[in-house]
Amino acid sequence: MESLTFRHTTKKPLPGSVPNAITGVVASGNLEILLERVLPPDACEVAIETPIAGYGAVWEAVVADFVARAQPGGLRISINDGGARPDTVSLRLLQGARLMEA
Amino acid sequence: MTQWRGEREARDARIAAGRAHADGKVVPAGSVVDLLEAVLRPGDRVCLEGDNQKQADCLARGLAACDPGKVHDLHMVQSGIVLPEHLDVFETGIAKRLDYSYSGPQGARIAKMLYGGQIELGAVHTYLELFARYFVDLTPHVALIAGVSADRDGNLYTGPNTEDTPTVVEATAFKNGVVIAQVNQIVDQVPRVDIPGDRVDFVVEADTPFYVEPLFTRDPAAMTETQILIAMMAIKGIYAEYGIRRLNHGIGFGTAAIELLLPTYGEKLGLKGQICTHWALNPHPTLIPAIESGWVQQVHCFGSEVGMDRYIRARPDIFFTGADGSLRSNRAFCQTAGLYACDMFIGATLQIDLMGHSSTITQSRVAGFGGAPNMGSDPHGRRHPSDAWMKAGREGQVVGDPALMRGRKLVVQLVETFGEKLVPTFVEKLDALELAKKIGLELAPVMIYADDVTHIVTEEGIANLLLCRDADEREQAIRGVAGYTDVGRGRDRAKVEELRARGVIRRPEDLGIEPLDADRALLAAKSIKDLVHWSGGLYEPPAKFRNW
Amino acid sequence: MAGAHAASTDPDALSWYEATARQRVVALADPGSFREFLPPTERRMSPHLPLFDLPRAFDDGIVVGRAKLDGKTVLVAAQEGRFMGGAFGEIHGAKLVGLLRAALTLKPAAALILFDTGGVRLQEANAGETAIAETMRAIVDVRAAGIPVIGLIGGRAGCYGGGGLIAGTCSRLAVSEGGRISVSGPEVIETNKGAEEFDSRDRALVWRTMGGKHRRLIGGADAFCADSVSAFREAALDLIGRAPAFDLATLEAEQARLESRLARFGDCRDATDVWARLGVNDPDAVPAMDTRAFDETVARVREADHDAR
Amino acid sequence: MTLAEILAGLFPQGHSVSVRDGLVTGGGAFADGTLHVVGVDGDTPLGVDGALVLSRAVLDAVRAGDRAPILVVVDSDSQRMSRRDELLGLNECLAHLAKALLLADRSGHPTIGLIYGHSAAGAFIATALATRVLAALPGANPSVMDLPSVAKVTKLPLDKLQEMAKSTPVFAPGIDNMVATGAVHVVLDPAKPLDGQIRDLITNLQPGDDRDRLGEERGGRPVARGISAAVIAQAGRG
Repeated sequence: MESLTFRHTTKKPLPGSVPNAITGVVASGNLEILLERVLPPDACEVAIETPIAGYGAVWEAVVADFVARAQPGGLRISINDGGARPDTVSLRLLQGARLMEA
Repeated sequence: MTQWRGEREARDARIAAGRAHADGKVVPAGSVVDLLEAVLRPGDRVCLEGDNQKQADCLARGLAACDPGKVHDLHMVQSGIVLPEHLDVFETGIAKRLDYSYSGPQGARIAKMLYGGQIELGAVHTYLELFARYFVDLTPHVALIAGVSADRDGNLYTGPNTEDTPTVVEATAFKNGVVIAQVNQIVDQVPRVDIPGDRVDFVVEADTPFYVEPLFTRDPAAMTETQILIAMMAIKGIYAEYGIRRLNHGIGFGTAAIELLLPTYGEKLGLKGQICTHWALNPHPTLIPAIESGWVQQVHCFGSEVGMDRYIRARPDIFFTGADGSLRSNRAFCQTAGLYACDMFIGATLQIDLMGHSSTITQSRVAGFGGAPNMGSDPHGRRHPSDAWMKAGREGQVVGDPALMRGRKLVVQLVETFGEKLVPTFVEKLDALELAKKIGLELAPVMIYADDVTHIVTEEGIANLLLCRDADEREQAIRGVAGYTDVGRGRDRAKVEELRARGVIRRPEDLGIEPLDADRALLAAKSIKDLVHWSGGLYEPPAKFRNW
Repeated sequence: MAGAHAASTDPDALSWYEATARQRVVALADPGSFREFLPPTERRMSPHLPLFDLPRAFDDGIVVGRAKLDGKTVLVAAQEGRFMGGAFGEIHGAKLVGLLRAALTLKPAAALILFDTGGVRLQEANAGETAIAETMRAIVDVRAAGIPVIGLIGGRAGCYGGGGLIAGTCSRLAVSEGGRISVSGPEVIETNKGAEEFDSRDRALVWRTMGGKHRRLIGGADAFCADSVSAFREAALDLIGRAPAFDLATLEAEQARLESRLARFGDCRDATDVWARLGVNDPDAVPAMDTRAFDETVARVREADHDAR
Repeated sequence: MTLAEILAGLFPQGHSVSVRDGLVTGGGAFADGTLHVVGVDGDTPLGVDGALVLSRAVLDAVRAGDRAPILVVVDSDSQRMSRRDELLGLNECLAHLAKALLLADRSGHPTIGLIYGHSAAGAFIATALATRVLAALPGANPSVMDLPSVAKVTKLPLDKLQEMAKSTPVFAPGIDNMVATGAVHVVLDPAKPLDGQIRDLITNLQPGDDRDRLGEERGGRPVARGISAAVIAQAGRG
């Protein structure tokens, strides 16, 4: 297992007041994402546990694009990865952010 | 003194030798080996029928069981290397030289044998090329074919899976060759005559019905949100944009998703009747909901598909059927239809390079071509216009006299940026080049050349290569939809944004598509069982696709 | 903490087979009523999977909690069949055991188990196996206290191995066509006894032998549902209202029921032979029947309904 | 220890226990009353037919109402793996046997499991693991799956698994690991008289299911008890 953590500063907090949400399932080619509104409103942290080593640069790029797009300020995001492809990761992150905005 | 009848006399001698093992034309399954050893001569060109669907498997087993002392050094000229026996004959020396087209399941073994020098390879062809060469320089001495039933005169019913048989028989029977057919049963009267009896010399009653691979069945249960997103983009950004009415689909999940989105997403976009009305396509089970919803006017088929026979019989307005009611497929005609009469081919591939060349070859597998390059190429012999064809032509034409402009066929690659096990689809260099070097192929096995490709669709967006004005733009357009692959992350962001502004690259949001709307709820059928329901119980899926 | 989309939580539209465990629970319960115990934010993850270099899940593949069903309090457990095949690991099993033991003091209207499991998680096999035994004991205690334990089976992993035994311990079972209940899985039988004994790739055979329709026809399940959350909800409500007691009379009746089954069908090779003997007119037509046609068929089969469980 | 030796040790005055097709039923005079015996001998797989024979015997004992202890002796294979067994509802039959034993326990019959050979999977759950207290004799070998099969399923090399098995009782086969998880309460001493040891087990029978407590104490199931307790605690709130 490889652990990765990325910290970002956001321009604004994620709207909404849902305290936490989870989406996805840990399965082959899939992942689960737990989102918790526990950080300062301009901070976002994404921590990943993945069984597939060596994709740090890809994760970094996926997370950076997500943060730029969703501005998920205030969120600690924890990922249990089952070997998901980047497009699935992006999709789940956006789904998670939408749940938190509800 | 010139000999003008040598071939004919040789043919008569082969048939006379074969008759010893036959009752009239009929040969019992147990005598297949005797028959083949009597008819075949060392060095013969032999077509052992088999493609990506049906297989003359009983005759294949018979050929593999022949004595290599009697039958050897054959030159196999056949569509498919699919069964183990197709390669066994090269290990025993029964066969020596090979010209073929498709080798799906045997791709790894054939690569090994080519590398090991056990096979003398002529060339890997597309279906149409190989069929063409049957009539020019690869005419079979003996054809071993498969049908459903025959009468004692040799009249043959090939049934829904007619496929290559008429072409193979035409080339063999009319040029002094011998035609041997395996059939599932001998009957007093065949349901319809697909091959007249005077073209068939021997009929073998096979021990088991010939094998057919359900290659075109895609289980909707396995479709992902990403595939649905890509399908949405293709429908809105290409089908609707160009008004594609005549088309061919590949066999991947992406195109199957498109088929399942027509009655839902396509309906919502008001596209019924505007797109997808005429098809050159196998009877895909995933097309059933679109057919039942009135989207489809006509489908001509290369072959059939396991379990679709009853459904097709009940829909003669849609499919080509015989007087008996069952499907009449024909690979050569349908390939021609796909090449000349369709405005678009859309399908998946395993690798795409920076220019847009694509290949389904990996370093250890030679999968062959089948018909994809016929579908996925712009036919320069086309002379009839259509709106879609002309629009693509206008987009691609930069210089020259507009009065001399011709149209372009749309050739669309529909891929996810990563394949199974996080293998990137976009690469700097195709594995096919490496493989060609390794096994000494003169021509690299490229499935679709870059100059034929007009669009690439991924979950990141659509790249319209027709609008690219130079090699650099083309490369950046491809990198721009290559997502998080190395190729994608190596893009020039500024250039990609410029291409996007010009509509060369269109993101989901540029098309008015919200990625989070890509939900399985959009699929007209979510399971094989749903397809059965759509068909009114007429579709009978094979056991391996059932979960009831 | 629901699924992602409004459309996906509509109980009429949501396919049980396709839904996640969490989606099933949320859509099954009265809107907004589900309260999870040991939710993902507590990160109660397997201490053993890292040894095998395998990814963990925040809930170890089972969602447990309390909910309302038609206004009545119920306890619910839902296995996630896509995480490690829904298999019983140490935490996974302990959550279910804890939930059932809680029922003894909480006295809910019922305990619901949404099965979706291949059986024991091999990486934690001894813990999983023991948890299954503890679960069965706990179910018996809950039933004996007069609280129905209802099993709902229609997930993609089916209900295999020890899961099948737990299901057999419940008061009532509802199953959909996609659901399978069995001890040995098709691949396990094939691996041990050969493809002649069981061809695991013949999926029609798998479903005929282990699938929801066969189980319903022979009385192995008490309700047959369409593949939607609302159908399972309706079935659960119905079954809660007619759960058998757990006592000697019930088990004597079950003994008689199962003995008579072996006597009547013990020489049958295929499920269609069993169905024919049950009086089904056209056994070959059963797999293709829709829910309504199948319900009509079941209504004519005497063995399908009983209190002997 | 063989079944015959076990029976001889339990019933010095003789017994009516018989073994047919690997299925053990019967009883004998024990302490001041009777001891019922059911079980599986000879590494026999347990199928639908056998499960119902054993459950019949257990229910007969319950109906008799004598509250006599029931000893479940086990040297079995796993559940019988066959198309017929699954067709006929093996899950119902095995669950029924387990329920019969659990009913007996609730009805005042002390239930004691005694594993003296092999057992696995469904057969183990339906017999030995359905008793109140499970004892083992040295050499007993319960397992969920043997290591070569585990290697096949987990795609891990066998030698790595064997190494891991030494430090990780939670997945490895064998009696020591089942003791560590709390599934087996006690390993008996073959050198001492068996009847006395069984009588002690009956006398000291604890109420409830204490297997997760044992698993925590012995380190084979480090977290199960805490987890189930936490669920109960949260369920009790509001």
